Amino acid sequence: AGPKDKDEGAKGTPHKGGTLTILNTEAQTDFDPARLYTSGGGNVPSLVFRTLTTRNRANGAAGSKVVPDLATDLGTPSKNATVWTYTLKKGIKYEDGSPITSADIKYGIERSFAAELSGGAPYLRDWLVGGAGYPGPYKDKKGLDSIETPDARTIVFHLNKPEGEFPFLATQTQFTPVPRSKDDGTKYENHPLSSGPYRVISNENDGEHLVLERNRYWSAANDTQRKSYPDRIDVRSGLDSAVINQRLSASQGTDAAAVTTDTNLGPAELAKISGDKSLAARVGTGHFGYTNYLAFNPKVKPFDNPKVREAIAYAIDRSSVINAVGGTSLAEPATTFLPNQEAFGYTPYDPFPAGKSGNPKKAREVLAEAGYKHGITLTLTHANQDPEAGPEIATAVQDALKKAGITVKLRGLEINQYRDAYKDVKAEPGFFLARWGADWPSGGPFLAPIFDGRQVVKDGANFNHAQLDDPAVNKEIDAINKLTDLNAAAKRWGALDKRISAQALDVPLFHPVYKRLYGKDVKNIVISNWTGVLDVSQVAVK
Amino acid sequence: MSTLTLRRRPLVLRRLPGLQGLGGFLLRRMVSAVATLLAITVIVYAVFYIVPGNVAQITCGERCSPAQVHQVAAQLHLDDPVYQRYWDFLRGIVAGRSFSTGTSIEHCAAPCLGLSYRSDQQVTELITAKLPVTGSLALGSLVIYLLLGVGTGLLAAWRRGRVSERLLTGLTLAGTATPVFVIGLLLMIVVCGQLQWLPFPQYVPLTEDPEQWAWNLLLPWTSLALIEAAKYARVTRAAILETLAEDHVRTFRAYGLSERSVLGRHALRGALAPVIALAANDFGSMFGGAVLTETLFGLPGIGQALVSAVNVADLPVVVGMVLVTGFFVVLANLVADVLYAVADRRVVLV
Amino acid sequence: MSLVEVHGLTVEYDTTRAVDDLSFSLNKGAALGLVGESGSGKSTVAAALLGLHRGTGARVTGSLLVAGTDVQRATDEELRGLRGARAAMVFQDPLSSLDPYYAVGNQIAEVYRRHTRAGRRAARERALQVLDQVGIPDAARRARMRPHEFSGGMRQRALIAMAMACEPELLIADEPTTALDVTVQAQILDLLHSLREDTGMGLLLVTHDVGVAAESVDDVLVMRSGRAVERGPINTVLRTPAESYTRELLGAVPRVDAPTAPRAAITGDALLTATGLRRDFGRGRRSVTAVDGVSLTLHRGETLGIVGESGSGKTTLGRMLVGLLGPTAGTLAHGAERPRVQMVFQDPVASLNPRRSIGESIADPLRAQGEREGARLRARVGDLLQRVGLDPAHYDRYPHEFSGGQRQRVGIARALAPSPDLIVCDEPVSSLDVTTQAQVIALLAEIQQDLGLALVFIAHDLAVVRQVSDRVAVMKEGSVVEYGTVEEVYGAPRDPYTQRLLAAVPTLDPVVATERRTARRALTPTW
Amino acid sequence: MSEALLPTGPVADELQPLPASGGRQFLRRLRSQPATLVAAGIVVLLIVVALAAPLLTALEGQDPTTYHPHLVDSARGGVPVGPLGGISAEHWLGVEPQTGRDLFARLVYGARVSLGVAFAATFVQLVIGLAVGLGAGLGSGWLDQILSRITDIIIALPLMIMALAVLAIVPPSFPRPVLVAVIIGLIAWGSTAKIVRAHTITLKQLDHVAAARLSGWNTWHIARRELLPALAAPVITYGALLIPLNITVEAALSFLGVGVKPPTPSWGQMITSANVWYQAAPQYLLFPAGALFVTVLSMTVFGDGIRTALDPRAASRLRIGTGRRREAKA
Ligand SMILES: Nc1ncnc2c1ncn2[C@@H]1O[C@H](COP(=O)(O)OP(=O)(O)OP(=O)(O)O)[C@@H](O)[C@H]1O
Ligand SMILES: Nc1ncnc2c1ncn2[C@@H]1O[C@H](COP(=O)(O)OP(=O)(O)OP(=O)(O)O)[C@@H](O)[C@H]1O
Ligand SMILES: [Mg+2]
Ligand SMILES: [Mg+2]
Repeated sequence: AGPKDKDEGAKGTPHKGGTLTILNTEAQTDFDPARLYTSGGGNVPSLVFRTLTTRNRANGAAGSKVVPDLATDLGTPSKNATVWTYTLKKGIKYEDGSPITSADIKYGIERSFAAELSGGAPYLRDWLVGGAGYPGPYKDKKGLDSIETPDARTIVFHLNKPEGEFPFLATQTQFTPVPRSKDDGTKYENHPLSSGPYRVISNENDGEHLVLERNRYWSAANDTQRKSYPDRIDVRSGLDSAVINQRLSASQGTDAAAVTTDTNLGPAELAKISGDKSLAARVGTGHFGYTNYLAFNPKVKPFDNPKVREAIAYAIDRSSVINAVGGTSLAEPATTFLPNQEAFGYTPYDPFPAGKSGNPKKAREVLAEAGYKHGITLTLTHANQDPEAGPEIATAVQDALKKAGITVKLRGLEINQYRDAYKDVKAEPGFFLARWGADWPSGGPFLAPIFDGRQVVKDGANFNHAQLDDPAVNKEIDAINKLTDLNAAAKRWGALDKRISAQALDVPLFHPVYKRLYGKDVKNIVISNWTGVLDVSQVAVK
Repeated sequence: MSTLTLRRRPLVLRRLPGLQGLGGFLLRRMVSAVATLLAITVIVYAVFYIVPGNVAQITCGERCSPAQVHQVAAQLHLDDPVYQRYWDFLRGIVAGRSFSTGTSIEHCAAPCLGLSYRSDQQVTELITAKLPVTGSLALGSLVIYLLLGVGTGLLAAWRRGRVSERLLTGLTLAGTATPVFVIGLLLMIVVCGQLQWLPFPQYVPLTEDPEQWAWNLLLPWTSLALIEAAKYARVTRAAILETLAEDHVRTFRAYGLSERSVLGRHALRGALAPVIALAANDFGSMFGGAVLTETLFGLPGIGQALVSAVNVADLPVVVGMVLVTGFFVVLANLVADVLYAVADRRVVLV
Repeated sequence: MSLVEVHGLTVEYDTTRAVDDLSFSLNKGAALGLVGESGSGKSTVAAALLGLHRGTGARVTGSLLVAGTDVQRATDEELRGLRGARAAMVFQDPLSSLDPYYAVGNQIAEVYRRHTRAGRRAARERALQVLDQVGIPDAARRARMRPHEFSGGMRQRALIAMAMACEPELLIADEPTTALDVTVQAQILDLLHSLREDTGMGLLLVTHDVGVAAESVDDVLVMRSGRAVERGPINTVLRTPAESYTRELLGAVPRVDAPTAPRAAITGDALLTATGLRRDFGRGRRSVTAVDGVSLTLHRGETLGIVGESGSGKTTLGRMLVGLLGPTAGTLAHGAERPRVQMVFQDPVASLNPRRSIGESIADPLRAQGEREGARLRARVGDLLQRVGLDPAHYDRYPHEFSGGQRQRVGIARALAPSPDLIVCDEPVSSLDVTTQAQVIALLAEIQQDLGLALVFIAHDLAVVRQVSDRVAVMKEGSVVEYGTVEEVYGAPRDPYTQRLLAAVPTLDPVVATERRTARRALTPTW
Repeated sequence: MSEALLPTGPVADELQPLPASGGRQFLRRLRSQPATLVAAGIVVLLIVVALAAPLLTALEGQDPTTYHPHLVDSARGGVPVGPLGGISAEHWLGVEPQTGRDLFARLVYGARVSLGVAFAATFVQLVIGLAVGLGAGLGSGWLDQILSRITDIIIALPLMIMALAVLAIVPPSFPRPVLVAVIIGLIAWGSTAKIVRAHTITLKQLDHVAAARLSGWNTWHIARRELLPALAAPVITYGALLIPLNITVEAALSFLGVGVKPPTPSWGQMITSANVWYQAAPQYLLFPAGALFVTVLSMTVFGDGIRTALDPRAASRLRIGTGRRREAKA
């Protein structure tokens, strides 16, 4: 049946009301603002938790911008961007009607340091003065001196180094206000106090089934970002991804008003959808700052030889790797480490051109230069069960390198073992599959953890896989961090990326593309480049 | 000896109604069940102790600093020697334990199986939340595959050796030869997606809405049943053929009973014992073994929770759930033995 | 008009012709005895009358008219209408012929409903009625019991009750008393007799025991190797047999009152001495004392007979003597050397591995003794087979291809094979016809002479025990109630139970049999 | 156990071949069942195909691991180009979606792994199950107690979870198919042991076992000569069921990411990944699923046949008193 009126379909006018169903694979575990590790405040979490700043809810590149949320602006830097001051909006309230104060934001940040509430991002620990050794408010009642709350609406952060991107950090849920009187430690996640448009009605089995309903005390007047059309939001998880896509494509009953925040269309489904116009119209496409790459540990032979790394870079067949993850509609070939978005300072380059499907001839030559005329045998470490670092990609790499005379042996590890191995400088494999996603759309959280020499962690989780400690690189990172002009910073991140790439410390493979199906009653689709997926705070189901 | 012995001594008048001595039997079985379960916890502790993976790091999060990881390890007592941790676990079962939520002390009453590393929920609570799901799945599918399996087994025995039997066998075996995630997904695509006869399964508690409960579980039940039925068909068929060779079957043939009642009443009855034993085993293992079905149909049951707990090295949950599934296996076998004695009065519970 | 009209019946199994061109007829209300040696095809004839061979691979030719049905041409449905309704069969082995899972009454009711379209309640009432008719006391309660709760005799009765349920015109009873001791046997035979008088049905009694036939039938048909040897009124055949084979058969029947050849005094040394043997089964409240305080001594070269009613502990005692069962209390001492013991098992079906040829089974103990050479084994086994009256060529046959009596002989051959010091024979001849029985007994005696072995001879046939034993023990409820030499026990029985046993022995003289029956009927049955 | 064992004489116990006549009879009974013969033929064919996988693929001119990116449509999720999933003279059964690897080559190589794993796992299960079941059934009280408790524990441990754990412990260099087979075998023998024990207890009370004891044979000989042949029927029936179960267990382990590792193909793995493709590229699912089905069916029919042929009574017992249709043939 054709559309009955023009309000039908994704393009129709959004209305308030109805229930939005979210069908997910992964449970929304740890629904505690201290424990969540989100980019830009997360999708479902940001319906309940407001933060000092938040991501701009807009389509495409505009969505990569950071905008004020609880705060009146993006913050005032001082002392060379080592001190950041925020003022809260007036009239903001919790779900119980009590006012939100700056002390609550301070407390919310402090409790994220508690061992009981582990899980968040590392930036607060690294940036705040005294953050590294602070055990959280349960053990240390004094609190963090580096966060000041001179009055109920003002909050001041003292950083131990210049950080021009602090407004980005302030989007994370750790910046959600939590009143000390309501804090019940690990139990808080069951009924966290809402500052956003929805409050938690029930949270079954650690986020397996979440029901959210309107928060009466939230007001659109002081929240320009969240639309909150539906009355009720029902998050169901633990579903199989194929089933989620089947349900969304069948789109019957409550599934007509359903979306998913974590499940991509698979290749087989894409193959089917490509022949079905009405279905294809219900697919949202998004880009998230993310790169999948081959990582080297130059401390391990023969990867200490740059020529070997280059040869691999020449030999790689990006189209079969892309096929392995679902073809050109689910991945774009990557030659740069930074994602191909302006916000990251994307600067195109291709130091070791491999073309679409590899340049085995050139690879052989380089390999010969490296002293391996008759080929070489390498071991590629990957995870056994992981769509992004799993055997599918590994075997595609294996097959591509075969043509260049490189025999690849696969070493598949169980996921925990794999993670332990590649993050441990002592056990790090020489050659493995890796990926990096942005904590916010900027080069900083992309390049610093991977190439900053001071971030090589010797006795814990290390992400600087090349263990690169190049004073010039370190210096440039520090310099860019000082900039509060984010556009200027982006350009310099791009340039730094290109400079590092000459060393062939990694081989970028692809940037994933998100293709997500949504139900036939879902309207007002907004997909920003920040998250790459449709924003649940914007959709309407009526 | 805590098992069953079928006495085959003829010419004997035995005035031993099958269920005599049930009390003593249950007591003996209880003791051995406790020992079995204890052994299971030791094995699981030992195995998951050796499994690679830095539990503290996994629990803390990818980008936790070494200092934080140490804090978490201390918090979870991961630095204690393994026997100490096991001892605490045992004590918790008997006497309960206390845990800090950060702001207060939470008491976990006996039998306390500890707290999940991952979600800080009490494992006992977690299990109580998931048990009804798995229980519904196991029970419902048991009924269907017993009916389906025993039915086809009977039919196969009746048509034995003929083309129709081969076809029937082939059909049921097709179920066995297909992994559950294939059958389940295909059924879902066709029945829920294309024909729209049933809703996509979504667990509705029995206490909430019995009708919806059944409708939503129908597909998972059927998928499991299609897979299990073949086994029962085979076992039933074999047992029936075995019984058909016995003298009392000849008696009823010689008294003009039709092949149908000979098979359906007399031969089938003899086949009950192996079917009961098999069903008990399957029913029990369904509690820990329906991983794939639960995953596919998004039923938040024990199996699914177990696998994800294994993936995040959440030892208390793993041990707790294995213990509970083990308990059900043991229980199911016990029930089977009693049923067996009820079904066949000659059996003496020892 | 005749009830059964058999003409030119031939039944062939895979390799054997079990019945060969047999013709006979049976009139309404008459009783025909089918006697003959073991393996002569009696059971096969019985089965053929009901068309039980249909579909089993056996080839049946000739014409069979039973109660108006042409068995050979009838459809399956017609055949089912005949079976149980107009012609009912009581099988050779009563013990396994009832379904262990259902209450006895229900099984009878089921058969009744099958043929009468009676309601559930009516069928149950009929079941109680027939159970009562066959003399099951307290039928209402017993009907709810399962077969294993019945004694052997009661089960046999239950089977007869099932046969009676539809008031058939013909009752086929295949060795209805083989497995029973004499007192119960007498009761069953009396029962058959009175049923026949009361209902006027025809009876085909299959038996190898001429004595049993003498008590119960009007006419007799003597079979041998599938063929009829002689047929006539029972009186005539028994008194003036026309055929030499019949004479042989009759001559071999052991008699309780016949003079026995004086046996040599026991001179051998003590092989085994049992003192206070006791055996309990089960524990706690459910325990059963099968054997209670039995003391006896076995000498080399002697034969100890053990008689007693079913369930009195004979088998249990025997198994303890050979060491298959450990005694709960008491001791079992032996001389300087541990005697080598063997056993002939009561149940010939279970005592042979169904998956091994009988030759292999017999060779087994020889192998255990270290004999490995194939040809020698075969020769030795062939010799043994011949001695027990079987064809050495049957080496490669499987147990199920033999008749009941033949299997029992295989068991004897196996026990003899390793030349043991002691053989416990548990009902070794109970399903053998008299001629074979005589052969086997002679064989045992001969071997006993040759090797000086000791025998324990468990049997319910008092005449046979008398014939072979030096001393006799009479068992009742686990204890030995009478123990002494044959002369003492048979000549002057002291225990009332022994006296009752002796009174129940069937006689070959139909006239005497009738007298005895009337005498017995005066007493209340004591089952 | 109440039955006392007689002292065993000084008897050497050697392996003896099945009497020739018994073997011949077995073959004769086997030959008289055409369905069994067909099934046996298929089983043999499957084994030959698995063994000759390199040869067959060489004949086709393909191998199971080479990618053919040009044979799949990258824009449409990597669905094979061409009719029927890319079936052509070069690719007899078409190619795998996404990778373009040759499906025929993967199918025949997959047979190696799937059949190998299933047979080996079943073998381990049956051997352990028989040993433990016989030991418990025949052993004295305490041995039975110990073995039965161990069996209980094994049954109560969830297979998947233990497999996940154990597979994570063993270093990745250990050959996966062997590991998977051994693990399935080692974890899942419980029900076999229970079945064997129950049968053993019933069987050992039979008089022919007692007779063997009186003959002076030791327990081992009795187990082998008197009990094993009788156990063969249930064990073979169960074993024929275990093989498909084990193939699907391997598939399930693949589903959970701990099965046989890529690029090694296995049927279970192929079916697992083909699952979602059934609409876009049905042949990808149909070929391995069909192969598995044929295997399972022929194994079962074959198992039935062997079981029947092993039992000398079978010929006469199977068809007691059923309709006359059969008689004509007999
Ligand atoms: N199923 C069978 N297959 C092959 N031969 C058989 C079968 N049943 C019986 N026979 C053979 O047929 C012959 C007659 O057997 P039948 O059972 O009728 O004897 P019987 O007279 O009843 O003997 P008994 O008194 O020992 O019971 C025997 O030689 C026996 O070996
Ligand atoms: N394995 C057993 N378990 C329990 N009770 C048994 C067992 N074997 C024998 N009995 C009991 O012991 C008693 C004696 O049995 P036994 O078999 O020795 O009798 P029998 O004299 O040989 O009888 P029959 O003449 O019927 O063979 C019976 O009451 C029987 O119930
Ligand atoms: Mg007979
Ligand atoms: Mg006895």
